[in-house]
Amino acid sequence: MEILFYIASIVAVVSTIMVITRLNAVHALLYLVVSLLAVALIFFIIGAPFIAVLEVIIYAGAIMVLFLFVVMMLNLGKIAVEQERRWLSPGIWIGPAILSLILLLELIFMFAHSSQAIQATMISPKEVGVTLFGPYLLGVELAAMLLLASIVGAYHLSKRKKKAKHRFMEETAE
Amino acid sequence: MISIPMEFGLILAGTLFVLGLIGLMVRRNIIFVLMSIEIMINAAGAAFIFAGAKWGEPDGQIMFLFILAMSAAEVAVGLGLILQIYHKFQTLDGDTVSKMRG
Amino acid sequence: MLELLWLIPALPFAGFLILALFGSRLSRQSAAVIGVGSVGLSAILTLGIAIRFISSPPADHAFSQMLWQWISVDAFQPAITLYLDALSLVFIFVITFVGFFIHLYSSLFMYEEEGYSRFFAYMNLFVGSMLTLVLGNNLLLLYLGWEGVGLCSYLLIGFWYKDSENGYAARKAFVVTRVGDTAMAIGLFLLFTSFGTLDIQKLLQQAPQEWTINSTQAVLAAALLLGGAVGKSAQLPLQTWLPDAMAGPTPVSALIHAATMVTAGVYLIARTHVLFTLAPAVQTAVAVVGALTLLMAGFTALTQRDIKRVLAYSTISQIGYMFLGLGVGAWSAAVFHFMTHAFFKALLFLGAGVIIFVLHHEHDMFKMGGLRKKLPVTFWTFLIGSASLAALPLITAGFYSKDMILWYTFAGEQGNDWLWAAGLAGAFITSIYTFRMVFVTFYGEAQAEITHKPGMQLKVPLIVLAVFSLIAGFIELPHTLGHLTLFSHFMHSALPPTEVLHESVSLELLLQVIAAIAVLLGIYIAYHIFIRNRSIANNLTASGPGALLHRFWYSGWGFDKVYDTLFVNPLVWFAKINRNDFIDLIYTGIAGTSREFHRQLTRTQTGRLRWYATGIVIGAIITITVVVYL
Amino acid sequence: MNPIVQNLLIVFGVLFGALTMAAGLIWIERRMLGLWQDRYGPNRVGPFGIFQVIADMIKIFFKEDWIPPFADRTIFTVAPAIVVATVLLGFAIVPVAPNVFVVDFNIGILFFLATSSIGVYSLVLGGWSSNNKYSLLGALRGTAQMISYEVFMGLSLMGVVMMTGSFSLHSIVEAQQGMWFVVPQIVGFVIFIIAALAETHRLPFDIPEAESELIAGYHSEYSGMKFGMFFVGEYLGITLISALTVTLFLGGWLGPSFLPPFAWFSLKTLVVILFIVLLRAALPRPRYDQLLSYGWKVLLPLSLLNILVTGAVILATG
Repeated sequence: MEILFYIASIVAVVSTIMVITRLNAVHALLYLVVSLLAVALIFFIIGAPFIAVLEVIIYAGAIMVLFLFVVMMLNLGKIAVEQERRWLSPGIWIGPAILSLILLLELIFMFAHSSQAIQATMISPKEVGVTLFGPYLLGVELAAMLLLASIVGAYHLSKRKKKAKHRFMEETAE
Repeated sequence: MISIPMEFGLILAGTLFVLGLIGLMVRRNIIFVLMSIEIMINAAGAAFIFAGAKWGEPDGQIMFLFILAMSAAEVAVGLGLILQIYHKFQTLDGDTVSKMRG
Repeated sequence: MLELLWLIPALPFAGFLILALFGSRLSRQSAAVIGVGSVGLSAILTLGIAIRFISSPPADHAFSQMLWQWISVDAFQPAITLYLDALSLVFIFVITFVGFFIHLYSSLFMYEEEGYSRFFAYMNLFVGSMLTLVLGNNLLLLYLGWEGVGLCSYLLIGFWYKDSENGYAARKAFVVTRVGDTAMAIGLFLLFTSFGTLDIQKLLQQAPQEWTINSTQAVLAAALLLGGAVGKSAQLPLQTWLPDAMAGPTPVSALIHAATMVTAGVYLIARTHVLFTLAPAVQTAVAVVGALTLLMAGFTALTQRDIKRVLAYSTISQIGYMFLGLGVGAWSAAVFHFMTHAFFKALLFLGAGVIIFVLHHEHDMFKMGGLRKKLPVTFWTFLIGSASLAALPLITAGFYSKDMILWYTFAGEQGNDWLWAAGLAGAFITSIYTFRMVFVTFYGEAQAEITHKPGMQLKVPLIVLAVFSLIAGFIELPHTLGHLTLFSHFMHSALPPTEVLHESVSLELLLQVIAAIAVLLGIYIAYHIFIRNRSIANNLTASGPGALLHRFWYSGWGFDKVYDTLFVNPLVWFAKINRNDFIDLIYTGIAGTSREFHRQLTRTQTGRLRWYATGIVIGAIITITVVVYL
Repeated sequence: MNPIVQNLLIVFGVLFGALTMAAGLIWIERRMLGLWQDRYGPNRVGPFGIFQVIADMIKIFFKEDWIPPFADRTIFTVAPAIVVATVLLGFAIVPVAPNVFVVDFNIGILFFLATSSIGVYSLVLGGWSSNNKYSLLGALRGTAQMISYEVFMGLSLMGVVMMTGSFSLHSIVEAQQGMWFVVPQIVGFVIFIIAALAETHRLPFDIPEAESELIAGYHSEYSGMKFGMFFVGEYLGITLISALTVTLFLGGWLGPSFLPPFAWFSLKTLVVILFIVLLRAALPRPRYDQLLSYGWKVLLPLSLLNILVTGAVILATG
């Protein structure tokens, strides 16, 4: 089973690298979905099947589809790819890569001191639910409010004023 | 029964996070920027899961649930913004939306 | 009846509130009814209380009414308490009665003016504040009224605020009196730190027990209170504001700058007479200030052309008499003179107001003339007032009160021949300038046409005040003339009697005759110069030293110039060179530096997400490096 | 028998069964439609046209596998595979009989929801990569429809989960010993059927395809084996939701003992499939906006209410 974990890790990292280097948004999204699926698999392996499934349903199945939906609506095509190519000159990668590498090395160096192993104890959805609606009830309420706010915000943001054309009058309708 | 070194999980999460960070710093297209942010959020959540798994407690998963809710909200609003920006500027170049600077 | 005491100040305050809140919506009639009526009711109430107080005096000849606790901080517990005794009764009587007649007079005088209800609001506020000042039983409440009347004075001097001259005069009055007020405030602090209370009666009881005569503290406290009194009452050296205060409407000059407010200093010294008794040096200073002021103001009044300025300087001069009386310990004489002065000076101002009113705001006496026939009522009442001011013997109130002061100045324990001589000289000059004013205004050739006749509301106050100017003196007659002591006897319940060294009727008669001769001589000189032969005056002022003296007196002994050179110009000069405020340089420096930083930091605000993200990453790297690895 | 061999046997058995069912459905559906619409249907190839399936297979296999030059090649190729793969993954959790199942997850239902949500990609990517405006429109519609109905589908199942106290399909079937969940969970059942039909974009919810408007929508540009995979995927989907309906609401393998559990399961599934085919024959296609507002304004409140009432009843009865 450990080998599965490492394979999934490699898949996740590689596909994430692909995400940030793709020129075509749809391709990048697909790689991101692959990455998320790999991470979901990792979650499953280390004993969080509930979260693994949620990762697939919500992240890969809903959020990413929403992304795809928007990309398709914009329907950018070849021009966008050309533009990306122009923007992504090789030189631009150097600075961020070095900075991120420093950060990563610092992180790894920090983690390197601990040498405890994860014992994959399966945590059932029931346990998660009991804890979620027990000590974390307030957090659930807050998350609900956040979601409500985002629904309202998203609705308001994506509302577009359309021009209603008529032979005699021209007025803006909601 | 499997046994994976704790630091490996954290390093994986850190690597994913840093990759998202690179994307954030490099890309100009706001869709890619949003995607990079998603990668980073997911990586942060993964770190919680690893930590939770380390102690065998469900709390890490709870935190991931909250992160999930937060990221869903963020994506909804973010995509709405992207649509508006595209309609207004006919481009997805994040640098065009710099009117509020200084 | 006495329990209604609180209503006396409350009624004008209520009138003020109504006029201030709804004044713009009221018609002129209702504004006048409220403004005059509130003071009138106060006057009637005062009359009732006065009758009750005199017919059956309360215990200790004083009545105090606590309304509510004002402030309560540890030992500092001043209350809003009204205190009525003989002294304050005289004052509230004068304030409400003279105030009422002046209000009545104003209801017609100000009728054409813009801001009619505003005028009455200010006037009511003034009357309320003045009553608070007089009735307050502790120095803090007194100070509240003190500042209240100062504020009203400022507001009313600048009533025609659209003219910047008036605003300047109002500012000058406010700033100059502020000098005295500051001294007084410091005096109050001193008294409070010494006795732990500001209650006047307690102070007056404790002070003789705890302070010895001529102790530093007593001298200091008395001197500081004197400073306040000097400022408010326009005595040397703070007298310069009062002539300029004539810029206000004439009823204001009559009420505030003649009858009531300017005598607040007299009231303060009389009220705290115990402190001055403890500091004989300061009391002598009071007398000297009074004597000098009355001479200085008298000479100045001789040369003025503006009728109101003549009256203003004469007011300064007459208050000088009151100070003189206070200074020699003739407390009741000073208060007596305050009362008679309030009547005849108000009368004179109102009469002058009528003249100015009918001549279209003409202030220059030498452009009037010949008004005797055209304004008979005004002429006769003005003549009575002038006679009273000049202390025409036997028939006028001014004679009795001034004579009382002069007598005590000469014969009193603290009296002094020199002070008496100054007072006598003052009386002589007073009669000259008073009748100069009368002769120039009412006799001779008419220089201007009158446009309309004064109405009843103008005449009635004149007549009433004229009657008072004549008869008010008969309540106190000297030994030589029947020796009636109604007033001083009444006052002795609040103020100590004056010790007299030379108890001699013949001496008193001699002095009176001298004074009477001086007055009559003065009238004759005025008659000779201003009716028989005007050229004498012109010759006197045309020649070298005469012209110099005239200019010197005309400018009010150059006080304004001195103050300008000593205080105003240096301050203006300093303000000018410090236009950019060198202390501000520090702050503008800080502001400039931060603005520069802001400008630099603004450059980093590119609006580019990538740039921000990079910044965050660099920051995170630095933070982690510092926190974890260092 | 070696457990690994046994597992492999079951895996292949289920795979084989599902695929056979899907292929057979092509024929069954057309015959049944013919029956209900009073016409013949396939009747030339073999007895009752039963070899029509084989004929179609041959046609599909040998047709030219043409990729349009304007299409995005990679994604165009990958898209059809996704639907087949995800649906087949979904079969893994279906317990055919007490001992015959591929795997018994404690998150069984969630796993099914996960696979079906991944299945959306096949449609979306197929439509996008075809680079054809009708395909794109179909894909857009499909996306909106499927992510909307996924929500109610998940919520409608929560009543069942609450009554069982587990996500495991095995436990759910066993919990229906006394009474099938279709009785207490009738609301959930109806919503599930509707949502599942929309999820598999079957008629009457075949809006992403909608021949009359979008000329087959997202798979307009597909032909040959790639089209075949979409085709098979759809029938696999029908089979899967029928099997799940049986498992969740109709007692799964439970039934009187004169037939083995496996037979009961198959029988019930077949009935549900026929019911779905009947729906296709009977109902017209709703308009796109009607479909979405019906979902959000009727089905979502209803499913929430169902959860609320179920929860209340469970609490009350202990």
